[in-house]
Amino acid sequence: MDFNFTDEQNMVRDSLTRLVRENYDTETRREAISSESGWRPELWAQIAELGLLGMPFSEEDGGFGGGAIDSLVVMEEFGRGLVVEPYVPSVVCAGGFFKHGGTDAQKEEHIGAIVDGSRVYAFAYAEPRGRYDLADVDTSAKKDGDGYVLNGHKAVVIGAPWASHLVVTARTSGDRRDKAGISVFVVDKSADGVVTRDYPTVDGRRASDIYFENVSVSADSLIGEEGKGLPLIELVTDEAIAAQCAEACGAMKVAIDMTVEYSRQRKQFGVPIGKFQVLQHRMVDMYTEYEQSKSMSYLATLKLGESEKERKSAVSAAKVRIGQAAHRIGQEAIQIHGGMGMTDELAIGHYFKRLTIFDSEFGNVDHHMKRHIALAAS
Amino acid sequence: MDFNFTDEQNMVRDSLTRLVRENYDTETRREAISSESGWRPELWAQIAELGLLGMPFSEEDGGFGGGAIDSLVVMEEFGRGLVVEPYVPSVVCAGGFFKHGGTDAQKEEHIGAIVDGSRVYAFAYAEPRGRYDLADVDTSAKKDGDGYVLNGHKAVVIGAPWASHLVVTARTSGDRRDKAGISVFVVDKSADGVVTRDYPTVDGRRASDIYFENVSVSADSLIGEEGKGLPLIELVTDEAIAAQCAEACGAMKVAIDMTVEYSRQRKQFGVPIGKFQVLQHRMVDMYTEYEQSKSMSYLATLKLGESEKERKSAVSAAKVRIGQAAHRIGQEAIQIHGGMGMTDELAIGHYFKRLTIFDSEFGNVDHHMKRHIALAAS
Amino acid sequence: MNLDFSPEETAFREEVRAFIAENYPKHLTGSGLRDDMPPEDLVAWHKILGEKGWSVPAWPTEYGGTGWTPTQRYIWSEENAAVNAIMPLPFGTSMVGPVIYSFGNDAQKEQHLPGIRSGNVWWCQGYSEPGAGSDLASLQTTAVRDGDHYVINGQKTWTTLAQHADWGFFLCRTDPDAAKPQQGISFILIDMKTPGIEVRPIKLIDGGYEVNETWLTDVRVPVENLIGEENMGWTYAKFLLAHERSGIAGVARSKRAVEQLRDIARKELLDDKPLMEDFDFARKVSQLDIDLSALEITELRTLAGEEAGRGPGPESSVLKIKGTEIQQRLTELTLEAVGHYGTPYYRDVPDAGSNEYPIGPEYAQHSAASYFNMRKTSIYGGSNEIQRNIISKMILGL
Amino acid sequence: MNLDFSPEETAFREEVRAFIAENYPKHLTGSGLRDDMPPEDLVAWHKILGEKGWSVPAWPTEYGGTGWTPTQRYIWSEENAAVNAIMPLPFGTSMVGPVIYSFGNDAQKEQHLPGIRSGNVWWCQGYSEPGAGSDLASLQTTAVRDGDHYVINGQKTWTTLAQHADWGFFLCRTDPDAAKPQQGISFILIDMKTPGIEVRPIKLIDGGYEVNETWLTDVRVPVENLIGEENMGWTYAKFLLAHERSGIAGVARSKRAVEQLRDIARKELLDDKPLMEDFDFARKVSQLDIDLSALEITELRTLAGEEAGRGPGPESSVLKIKGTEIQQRLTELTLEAVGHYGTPYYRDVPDAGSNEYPIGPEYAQHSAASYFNMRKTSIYGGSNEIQRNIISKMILGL
Repeated sequence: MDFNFTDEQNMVRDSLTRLVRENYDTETRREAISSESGWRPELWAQIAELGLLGMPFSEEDGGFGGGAIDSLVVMEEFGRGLVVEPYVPSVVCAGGFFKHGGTDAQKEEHIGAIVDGSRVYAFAYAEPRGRYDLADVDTSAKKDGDGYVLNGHKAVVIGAPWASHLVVTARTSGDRRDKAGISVFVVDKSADGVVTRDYPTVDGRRASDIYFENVSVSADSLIGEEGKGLPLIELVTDEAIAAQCAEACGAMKVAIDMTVEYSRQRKQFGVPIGKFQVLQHRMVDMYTEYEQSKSMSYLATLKLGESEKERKSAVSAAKVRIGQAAHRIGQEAIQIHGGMGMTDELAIGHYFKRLTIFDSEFGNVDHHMKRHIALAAS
Repeated sequence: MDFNFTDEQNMVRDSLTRLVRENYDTETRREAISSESGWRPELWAQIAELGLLGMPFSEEDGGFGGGAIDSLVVMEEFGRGLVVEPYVPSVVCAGGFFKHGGTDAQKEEHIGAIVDGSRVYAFAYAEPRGRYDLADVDTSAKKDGDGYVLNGHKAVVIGAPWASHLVVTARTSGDRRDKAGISVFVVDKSADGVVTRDYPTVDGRRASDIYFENVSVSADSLIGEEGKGLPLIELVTDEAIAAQCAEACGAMKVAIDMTVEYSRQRKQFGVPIGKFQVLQHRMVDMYTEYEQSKSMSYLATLKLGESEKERKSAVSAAKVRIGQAAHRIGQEAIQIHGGMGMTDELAIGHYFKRLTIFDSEFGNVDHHMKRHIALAAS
Repeated sequence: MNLDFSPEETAFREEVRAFIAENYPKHLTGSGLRDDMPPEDLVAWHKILGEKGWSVPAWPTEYGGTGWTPTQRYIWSEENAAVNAIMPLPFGTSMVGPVIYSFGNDAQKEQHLPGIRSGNVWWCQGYSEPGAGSDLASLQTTAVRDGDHYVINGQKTWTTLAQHADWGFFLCRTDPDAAKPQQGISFILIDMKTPGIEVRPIKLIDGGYEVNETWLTDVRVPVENLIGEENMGWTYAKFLLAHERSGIAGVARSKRAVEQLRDIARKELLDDKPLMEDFDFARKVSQLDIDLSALEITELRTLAGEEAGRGPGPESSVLKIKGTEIQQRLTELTLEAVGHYGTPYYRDVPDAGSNEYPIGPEYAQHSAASYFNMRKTSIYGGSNEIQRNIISKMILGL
Repeated sequence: MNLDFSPEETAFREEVRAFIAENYPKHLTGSGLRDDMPPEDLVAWHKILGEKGWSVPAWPTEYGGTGWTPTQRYIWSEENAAVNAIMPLPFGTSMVGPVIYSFGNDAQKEQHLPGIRSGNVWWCQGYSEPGAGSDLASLQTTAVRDGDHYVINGQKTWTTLAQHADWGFFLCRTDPDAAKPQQGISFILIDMKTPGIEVRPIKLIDGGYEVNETWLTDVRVPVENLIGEENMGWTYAKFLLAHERSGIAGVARSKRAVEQLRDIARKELLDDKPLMEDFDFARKVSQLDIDLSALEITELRTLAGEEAGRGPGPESSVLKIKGTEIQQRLTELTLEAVGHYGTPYYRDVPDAGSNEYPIGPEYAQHSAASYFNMRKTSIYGGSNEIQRNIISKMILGL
């Protein structure tokens, strides 16, 4: 058993801490997310230069030989700064598909572009009717000569406005909710028939609803085997969840620190509100929730390489526990900040909003509780 | 809208308050429940003499023309004193069956005996496999000449050791869990083949497991129509639940008062623990839970006479809400009492135990939540 | 004991229901109040009610009240909630109005009450200050007597919808040397057009601008605008706060919101079946439903106490706590129900209303904003922590 | 970062598992500790371990410790939990033992440590007093020097299993005039057979008698029984309390209890299907399972910190809070699972064990008693409120 990070991981964390401190204070972030593009490509380039986008890829794939624990380190720090840049969509999701399912040619083309930051990818999986069911895929990919033609509507694709390429789940056979018959494609966003509707999200990121209207893709756009995409999708999604759990932990920690600090400064009836025992115990409960969350974030990441059942069970357990903690910590942080917590001016509200939306990404508490129960009974 | 009690109801409450105060202090109760019989028949006679056992029956049935609200008044006071005497089994349950389903002859024989206290009844409905499903009846009643022969096992029949007569649910046709085919019988406990296994309960009452081994009963033991007993059973059970909700409210109120009082007396670190804000807010939450419970107890009782759907929905809502409050208030009362709360010596532990067992009588929180959901969807 | 309405009460319900159906502005039906509406929409119903004589039901009849019983007022609020009506804003009708008719002089009553009743004069509240929070009495804004005027300097915050206000009522410190912070405060009415007043909007976490900071710099106010006695403002302020708390349970509106939530959950799918049929979700809705029943009966019991002459005491703190918890839980569940489509920030969607593809179902559009916005309810009007302190002291005697 | 055990650790696990399988008393397997057991059963395993040299793993090796790493000790506790083993009682091995080897003199070490290791001497704890509760330092029991003896008078309470004890360790006030309550306290060992000691059992709400009141009347104790310096007892007491808290998470035992709960829920029926298939119930069990995973990793993280030389600090308060909450929730769910058969009071069933019909399934028999009994866990060992105060002060700096 070992809960220590390697020296290299600690170095990465240190450089990220610096990067976030220098580029992600509340005011700078506010400006960046309310700019027209909503992000900072130059910061992404800087992150790429630091080698951070190559961490979780093997050296032969063009990365730096790390893995999920490296992504955990990155995302904890991203969470601390509420960094909006698309590490999860591009590196963890798209990168994960190529890493686990890509051909050598795909790896060479795409992982290289991910690692050097020259291309940004987004992962288009959710659909309006499917809620959190990864197998509920109505978007179709019909065989057409050597290639495929895509039609369908993908909902709330995080980071899509910044992406040049999309990884898309689509049905090549079977009925809408069949587990079999799902395939994964990489699609150039500038292809004919890709219609995007871009918008900001309540937690400061950007997303798109994407319509595929007879989009032709070549045969080599298929990632993995035709019709057998679901296990790959589940694996990559679990990796994305583990990364976002780490992100949530980073955000929670800062939210708690801010709340404790605010309670030390803010006086009511002549004393700092942090002296009121009721608020003390509630902040202790926030801290305890965080400590449990951090443990679950580690567990999820450390189990990613285990058997499918162990992996899914640990990831769902983490998503449940951290989803619950994220809600509670976010709500309590606002309450203890009082009226000031309600203002856009203070950073705490932005942490609250990010922690709120965390729950609905890749399946909420109820969804993962159901998966956990089903696995326990299996 | 009117939330006032009648003058008569207020008089009843006053006389009960006196009765409980005089006969139910902690020491006297402890002695009574640990005596061989575990109750005080002489107290029951006194209660009968005050006319309290006739409250919910119409004058023509031999009662005093009251109804469920009168039972609410009685049971609130019983709850305050943790009175173990069998008002619910004998008056509300057995009495309810005769009132709603009895023939004139049955009413005359049985309601009279209930009202004057000369006979005590118990209600044998639960079975080891059926949990809280009133239609899950394995006990059989086979037609035999003019009468019936009963066979089966009833679980945890509250008050049975004190009863001379039992009201028993049994299946006259159909399969074990059919809604149709259930009948209700009144059985003399001294009949051949009635085997009882008596024991105390953790909340200070007495109960029996009862085995019916070829028990012959006459045709006029049938209450209501053969095979159509379930709606009657549901009605009477709902009335019993409403009465026990009132009892729980009485017990909660005393538990809260005791806790508040204890927190005023008990000093730690030189100050009464009631001065610690954390405990103050937790006692406020106990109080709030109680106020919500009291409202639900009123609602359940006031809806007993409405349509089946309204009645069931209100009763289940009350049982859910009060079950939740009973757990929380009981647990918090012990916690705030600290080590002393763990001792048999202080009354608070007995309130905690009664409030614990309340939940499992006539269906726990989950059972009634399911019924509430099903009704909302119907 | 019974839950029945009397025939008179039932007839009254029919009367108000018909009046609302006929008169409530059609284009506002069901929309509820939002900070980004045209201000005239926010007072439209108020003005109609003013003409009918129903804008201030709870006032004494001599000042324009309707003389309704508490039960009738309850029915009135239920019927308005059914169409999610935008009721008269409380700052005039429930806050300063009662202070003026209780403690104001005849000239003040004559000057101000008609405008409050009719909805022609928009009022705002100048109570809170930055840094004061729940500790209202620590306020710093000063009013210094200078001849026939007070000269007022200071900063107020959380002044709701002050961007549209004609008049405001302010608590100002007139005696800085008073022994206790509660002493030396005066209650002053200020014309918001007076030079030296600057209203700056505060952006909230939902993206809206419903509250403001209000800066007062050498604002000269005639001494006639003082309510009651100088330095006695705290008395009037407490009177006002007690008024503010009544009706805060919001039962009728929450009942309507539960129905809306059920509607949404019937449209949303989980495993291809309506979300409302998912046991997890149904359980949460039923729990809310049950909690709301408990709150409703608790409010009716309080109401019955009022009819019997027992004024709403500290029990109203229970209504505030449970009422706001339910309101918050409702928005939380609604956000949960809409799934992915709680994520877009609809306020800033470019080209909204154009012919482009829509983003998600219409009912999803306010879900996140409402959830964020409703966090305020456990903070304002005396935070829920303060309410617990009140119950602890006043009811439990701790 | 990884969760793997090293080959050495895996081998160690196999060794202890085999030892337990071979040596743990057969008639006690799975039963766990109950207050109504014969006392010899309660120390049976302790005596076996004493002979093996494994009764005090955490002690320094010079005093008989095993020199195991924290991870090995964790494995040891997991393997014992798997058979629900009755471990050596903590009063000797985890409480007074460490105090004696840390602060006692050589004579005291020689006299007492062997009996603690072997399990031949039964110890009890004389810390708490009536009325003291979490405010331990307010103790009133006095020890007055009289020649070569202390004369001790006072009353202790919650002395667990003192009815069987040979020796006790007591906190007594030796300087009533000290400036602070924490000063002037001494730590004294007392032979429980000394005249003047009376042990009176306390009946608890579950009907059991695991704790006692202990009255001391003119009890004469040789001064040699003083540990360390006179009036310095509080220092040793705090040292002891820190030791008491480790292991309090009880993860291994709770994991076993979750499996037992699942077993019960597979046998109990709801709608004729195993209760475990009921979604409501399954959800509660899964939540417990998840909470327990979180606690386990948190404990392992603390353990890893210990191995790296960072002693268990205030983080152990988190383990205590979450550990006891889970233990309590487990008994609550077990009681819920057994339905009606949680109601009988099995301790007082007449003719239990006779040929009469049984009352309910065997697994139901301790369900209510366990639920009632486990309420103590959030009260003792520093109540969970005190633990929150500690975290607030020591970790959050409030």
